[in-house]
Amino acid sequence: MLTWLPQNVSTFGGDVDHLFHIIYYITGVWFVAAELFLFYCLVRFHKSRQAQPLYARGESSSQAAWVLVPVLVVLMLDLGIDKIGGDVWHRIKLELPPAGDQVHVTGKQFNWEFTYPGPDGKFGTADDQTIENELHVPVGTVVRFELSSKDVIHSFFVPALRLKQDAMPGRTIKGWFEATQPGTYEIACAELCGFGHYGMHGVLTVHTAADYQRWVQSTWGAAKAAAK
Amino acid sequence: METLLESAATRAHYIAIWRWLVVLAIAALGVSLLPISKIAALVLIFGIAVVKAAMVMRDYMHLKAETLIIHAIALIPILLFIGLALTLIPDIALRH
Amino acid sequence: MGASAHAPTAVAAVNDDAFKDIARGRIAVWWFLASEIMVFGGFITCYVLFRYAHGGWEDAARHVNWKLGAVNTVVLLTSSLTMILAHHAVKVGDKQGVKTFLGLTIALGLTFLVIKGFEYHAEFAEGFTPLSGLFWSFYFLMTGLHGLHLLVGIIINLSLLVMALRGTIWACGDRVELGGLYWHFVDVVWIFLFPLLYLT
Amino acid sequence: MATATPSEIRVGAHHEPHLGFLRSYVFSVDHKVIAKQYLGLSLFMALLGGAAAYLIRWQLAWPETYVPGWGYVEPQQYNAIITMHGTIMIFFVAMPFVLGAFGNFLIPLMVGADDMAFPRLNMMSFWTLFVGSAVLIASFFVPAGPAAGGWTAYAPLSARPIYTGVTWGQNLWLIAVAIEFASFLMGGINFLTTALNMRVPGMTLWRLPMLVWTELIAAVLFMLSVGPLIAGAFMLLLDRIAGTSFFVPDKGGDPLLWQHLFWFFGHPEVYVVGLPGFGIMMEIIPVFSRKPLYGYKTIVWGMIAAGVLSFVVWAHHMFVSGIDPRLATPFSITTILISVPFAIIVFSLLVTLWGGKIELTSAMLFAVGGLATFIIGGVTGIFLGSAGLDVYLHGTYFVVAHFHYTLMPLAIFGGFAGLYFWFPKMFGRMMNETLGRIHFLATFICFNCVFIPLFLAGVAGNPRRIYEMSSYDFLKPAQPLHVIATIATLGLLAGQIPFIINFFMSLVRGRKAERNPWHANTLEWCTDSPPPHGNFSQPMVVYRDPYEYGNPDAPKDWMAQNEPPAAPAPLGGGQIRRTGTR
Repeated sequence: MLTWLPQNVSTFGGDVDHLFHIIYYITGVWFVAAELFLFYCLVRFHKSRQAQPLYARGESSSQAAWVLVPVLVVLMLDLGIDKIGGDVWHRIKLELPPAGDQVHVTGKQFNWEFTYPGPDGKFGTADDQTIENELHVPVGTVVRFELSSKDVIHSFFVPALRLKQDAMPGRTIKGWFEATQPGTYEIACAELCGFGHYGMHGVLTVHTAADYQRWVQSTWGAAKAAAK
Repeated sequence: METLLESAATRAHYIAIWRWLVVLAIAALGVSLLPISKIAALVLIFGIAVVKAAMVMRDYMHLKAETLIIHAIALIPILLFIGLALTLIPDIALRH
Repeated sequence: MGASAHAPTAVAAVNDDAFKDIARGRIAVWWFLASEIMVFGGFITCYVLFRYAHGGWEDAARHVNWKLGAVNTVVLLTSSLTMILAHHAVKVGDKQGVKTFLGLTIALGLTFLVIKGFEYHAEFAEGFTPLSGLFWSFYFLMTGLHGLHLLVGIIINLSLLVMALRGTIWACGDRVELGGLYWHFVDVVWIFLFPLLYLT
Repeated sequence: MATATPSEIRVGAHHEPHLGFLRSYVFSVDHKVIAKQYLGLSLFMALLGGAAAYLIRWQLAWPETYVPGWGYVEPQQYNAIITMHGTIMIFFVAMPFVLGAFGNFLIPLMVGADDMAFPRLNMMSFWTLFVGSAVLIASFFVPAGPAAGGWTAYAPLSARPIYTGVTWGQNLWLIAVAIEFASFLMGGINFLTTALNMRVPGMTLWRLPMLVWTELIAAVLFMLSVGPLIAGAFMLLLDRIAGTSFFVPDKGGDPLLWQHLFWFFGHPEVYVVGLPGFGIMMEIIPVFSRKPLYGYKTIVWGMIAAGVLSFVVWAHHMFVSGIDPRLATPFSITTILISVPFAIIVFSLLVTLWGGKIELTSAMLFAVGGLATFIIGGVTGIFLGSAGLDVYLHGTYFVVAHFHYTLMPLAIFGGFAGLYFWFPKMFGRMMNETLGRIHFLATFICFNCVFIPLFLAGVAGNPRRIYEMSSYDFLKPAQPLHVIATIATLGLLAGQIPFIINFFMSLVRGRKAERNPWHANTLEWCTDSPPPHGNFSQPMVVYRDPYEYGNPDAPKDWMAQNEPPAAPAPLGGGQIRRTGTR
């Protein structure tokens, strides 16, 4: 199961994968133990091997302990998972590290629009550029995004970043990520948004610093980019 | 069967409750016209509404004579939707 | 309950738990009302949250006719009184009283609906429809559903009145009480709708 | 005090009144006939839901190829099919199956009553559901097709026809679901009143068979959770028909509110469907282990705790939907804590098996098979309940596999177990065990082969509700998983053929059933198979707990609940409690 996780290229993706592993092993042990117990009972206590069943109502406290003690262990493990999972959640969704780069992401049926502030670093100015389905970011930089939607609910999902956030019409939702490896990664829509939902897919390009500069120049022109 | 005397008393009680309900309804109207702060007015108006509703449920719907199970059936949903409303405040009411 | 008559005494005592003393009609009606509380609770929750989120609904709320609303409040409270008096009449065996009070309740219910109709008419004439903004959507939806509930209550009371006139109501004595529970519930809903929609 | 009007004193069997065909079999007020009507309706709707599953799976394994028996699946059609699959399976298969059929059939029999508290209301709730099903089926045939906004009908996709192109399909969907809610609210009144108020002498709450407990808790959860969604459904319908903006942001509405209302209902709903499935397992496993249910009271309290917790976990369906991120933390904690009551239930059932004298009948196979598969559904819930991990797994096939692994073992495995177990009581004939075991093996193996691959696809990041995924490079390795799942689905569907044959053959040709073929204790086995009109030929009195199996002090290895104590000195386990223990 673990090997099916796609490559991780974000700073918090490692935490998500780590959490996945922890829960996988904890629940895996319980799962295997429970199933083994079940199948052992079915074989060992089949009526061909058992003349007189054990009469136990499980009501006295010593008998109830056979259920309640494992349950107590489950409770302890639950609280542990809550703690670790809560920390991961906090890091991804509640902390907003200082931005190195900004982008506005807008979902619409059935495309992603990425609006870049341009060399002046401000939105709402003449040099803003909107590119459909192509997100370009530099590697090793915190990218802050503001997510919104023009029509229905979409969900901005980048598996390689372990990032998912719904784009909700009428709201602007802030988020961030920091990519750790240059390359191209796919962006999907993870919330049913109409008949074109399956085709609503974009590409995240993570550039090295030099590549990113080249991309900026080719997009805004050398003169303007130099002004930055 | 109740005695005639008890019956008259019960009837008088129902009418007394109604009198209170009407008085409270007028009081709520009065509060809405008073020049007091909005919060104070809201608290007073909905306080009065709660009292009225409680009176109707207690005396007209005979909740005061009912057993625990009926109280539970009536009160749990009230608590539940109030809890729902409170939980949704950060998402819906404070979203801007 | 009837079955206990057949039981040996040894087990009769086992059964004295709290639930079996309640007539099943009352459990059923209260259960139904509880689900209604959740429905109206849902509406009120949405309304209150939206109202807080948006502001500016006071301007819209100023256009509803609070005077007619207040009259209607008194009408409905009075109908609750006549309803409970009808129930009381059944309890004490007052045959004329049952008919009178059921009839009064129905008349008051109809009065409420007529006044509400005038209100709607005036509001539509001023150009306020369910599409004139969220406040008006909620206003028409909630008062409309409340009116429908009242209409159902009137129909229930009419059937009770017919039974009273025919004299069959005495064989199934708690029906007026059960109908009354529903009627009072509709009143309670209005007790909250009135300040929510008219007074704030 | 209750005044027992003549109509309320209805003890003992009546002579079957000559009512004519319509009132005996169609508009019958007999809870047993109504239960069979529910059963028939749910099995019929299951055929539709199964056909939808077939189309979905075929399209996913071999995208845009010709689907035998249908043709090509278009993207819009695909969305409509997944929407209807979910709606049908949850609302029109699982609920009528475990609540409608088993609840109606067994609650009165198990508490010793002659019928439901309100027989005519009972009939009405079935026919209301029937109308709901008809409306839902009608929505297939309206112009622009059936609803295509997912079974969750998230606004604004569902709130404006322009977004999906669906017009009356979505309206009828809302109406059908609202009618279904009304039907089960009416049914719930009967469940509650009958279980609380019509128990025979001696049947205290702590002697209720577990199935009655689970149906009771399910009815409570349903009633308490569905109201706000009914309100929401009215608002959504107005958004569609009148053009209001409750859930559309253009004039100030809020799409997130719909999600809250939906999941405030949606999560308890899972337990509404699931708990009765557990109830069936808890009836069957003690019988075929010849052991008492281990820790009766612990389980009841565990189920009540699960019911209470189910009202404070709903936002875990919405971690990444734009809720205030601070809300996610408490909801994540409550969600993971819900594994505690379910651990109580599962462990108790496992320990019940320990030291038993286990007989693997078809019913028992489905019960333990359901338990074994539910464990997978249970543990994968932890993955999704942890908010940090849900950021990645939300909306992927992991979710799809997870909820199929919770609902199918409980509602479908549990339901089949119940059907094999109570078929003799329902229809007076035994089912064929060989066909039953073939049915179990096919269902169990194929079911796991469908959904284990889907877990892997989910881990690979495969979003759900995707018409075809060939345009995604990162999903290329997941494509073979979908092929495996689809082949297994075909096996799963084919595996139901032995059941259908068995069902109809046994109905006509099955061996005549005795009163108590499984040597079980609960009251339904103390009357004829099938029970006569009025259920019991004499008034029932209960003297002991429902799971007195294998008591070494007793003369035989089962002690029916209505069996009086043999000697003046009562037996150890079956002692009468003179005080009403509550």
